[in-house]
Amino acid sequence: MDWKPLIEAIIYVADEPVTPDQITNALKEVAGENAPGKQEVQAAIDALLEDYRGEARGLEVKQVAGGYKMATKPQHHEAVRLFVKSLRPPVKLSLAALETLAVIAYRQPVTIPEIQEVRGVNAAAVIKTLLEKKLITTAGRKEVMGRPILYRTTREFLVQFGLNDLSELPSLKEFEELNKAAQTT
Amino acid sequence: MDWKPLIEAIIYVADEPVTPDQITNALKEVAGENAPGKQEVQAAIDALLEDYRGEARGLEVKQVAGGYKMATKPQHHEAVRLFVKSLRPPVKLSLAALETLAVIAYRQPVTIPEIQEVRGVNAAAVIKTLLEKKLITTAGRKEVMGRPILYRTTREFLVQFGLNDLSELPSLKEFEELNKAAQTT
Amino acid sequence: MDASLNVTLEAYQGPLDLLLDLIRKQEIDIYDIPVATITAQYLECIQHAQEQNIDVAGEFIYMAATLIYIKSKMLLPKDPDLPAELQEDPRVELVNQLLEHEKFRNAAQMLHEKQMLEAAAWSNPALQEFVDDSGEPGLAVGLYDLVKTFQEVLERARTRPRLDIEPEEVTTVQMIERVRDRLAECRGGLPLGELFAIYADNRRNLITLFLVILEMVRLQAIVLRQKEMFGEIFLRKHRGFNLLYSGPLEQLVRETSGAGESDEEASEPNAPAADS
Repeated sequence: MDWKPLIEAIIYVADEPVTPDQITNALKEVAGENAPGKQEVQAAIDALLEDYRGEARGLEVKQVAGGYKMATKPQHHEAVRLFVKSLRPPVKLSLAALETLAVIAYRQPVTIPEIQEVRGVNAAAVIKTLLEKKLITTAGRKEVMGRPILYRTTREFLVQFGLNDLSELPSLKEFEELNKAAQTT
Repeated sequence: MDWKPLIEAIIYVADEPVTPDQITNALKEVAGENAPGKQEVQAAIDALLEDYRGEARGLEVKQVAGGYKMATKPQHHEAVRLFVKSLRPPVKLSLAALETLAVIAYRQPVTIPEIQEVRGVNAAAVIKTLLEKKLITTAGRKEVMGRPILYRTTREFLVQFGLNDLSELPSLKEFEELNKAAQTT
Repeated sequence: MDASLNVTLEAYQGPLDLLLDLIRKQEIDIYDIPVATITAQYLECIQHAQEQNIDVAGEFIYMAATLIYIKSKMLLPKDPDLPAELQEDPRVELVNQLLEHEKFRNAAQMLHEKQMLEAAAWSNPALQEFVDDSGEPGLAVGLYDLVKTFQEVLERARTRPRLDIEPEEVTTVQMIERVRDRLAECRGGLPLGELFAIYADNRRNLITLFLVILEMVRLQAIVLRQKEMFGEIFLRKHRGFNLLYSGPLEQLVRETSGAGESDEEASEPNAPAADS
């Protein structure tokens, strides 16, 4: 039997360099009596290394700290880095930001003191983040003492959350029904 | 120039399926004027897929959710599992959840009342589970009385179920024929 | 009931599931269901469950009623005036529902298999080696997270112990410290409105904040800028800003002004009056 494919899968999956001993033991567990001996394993590893050598492959299997590890070839690092950078990251929000955004979405237009009233914590710092991410914007001032700024969600908010307009926001009642149903079953 | 090695490195690195467009754009940044066009990229991807096919390889490059992704071949699952300590627990879904998911997948976008009609039981609890596992998401409201929320499957659904796109789902007609075949035998 | 059927209610997702199983196990032609027999078997299943003190869901009872209704309709004599092809079969609707349900049951089975296959493959992206940690930690969120979060916030607000305390009265010095520290963290200008929104939570604090801003302008610690008429007024650090850190603020305020009228710590008997 050809053990190379299995060894390739194991090296690919492992986060740390895998030693030939570890591979031999793993194969013993899988194949029992039919498992290959240490020498056979080493031969398969050597063949695998050979497969990955050469310009035709973008990956390599290298020997590190007495074990084997898969990695991209160094000459592609720059290109790979550029690719990773180009990935559009998903909307990343801290829990505090998400909470504040939720309050604004459902209570808009709303002032910072009103948000703090609901959340019970200072919201000013998070407001700045949400403004920067263009998820919220100002909406005039509230005619009460101090004339605090009102905030509302933006078009970008709708886009990010896949909504056509605000009326598409699920009502809390609708979600309560889901919760209730989940609890009774 | 052979772009296959670089594409291999990019697909290896990405944690989400990489689309041909993403690859083409990344190569533009690296190679500028000399960058390959879309067709050339696709040809290189196809060649890469071909390289990974066959029993001699423990890994495969497969088409999922409109992109390409590297993974171990399923037949090495047991051996690999012995190696990976932190098992990513596969999403376990109850039969009720799978049925509801099937209804959503085939009838999307679809409302809860419509789902219940097909399944003959209350679906709210299961909907909540599916939302939490990010297998489905909301898709606006249906313009009928009560404006019920519409649901659809997500990209995560495609990834989890190894589908390239929704058209890869077998047609419901095929299931009907399955029923008929089961009856006549 | 035929003992070989051996049906227990708990095994079923719903009435359609149970019905379908009764039909398929006995290899009955689904397009020609013997309603009387099936209804009897169905009722027996439910009765059996009830005898064992199992809660029978409303859906099962509703289906029982539907079956009895269909059975009674089938007993009615056919309309002799209608040709055979126009005679409506009372079973049609149920049969269609059953067939539809069965399709999706098979689809669910298919999804299950696909998922098993997918779960058997492992991915180990090496992305981490190429990501720089400049991005703030956070969660990728969707609409569902948003609603759920709002619900949690409201729940927390509802259960949060409410302490009804007198509104805090801030002294001049404390107010200067707050404005100073807030401005220090801030790279550009600080909107005046934001300061009032945060710190002017009662009338007294509103006045204190107002006086403090005037005081800071006088000390040349800050400047106020307004780009256009009625536009937002911004606070910016000025050349005297570092002075605010140079020593005890009491000294600074006392030496220069008498805005300390609301400042209990500073208003010792021999403090200068606010008549400067």
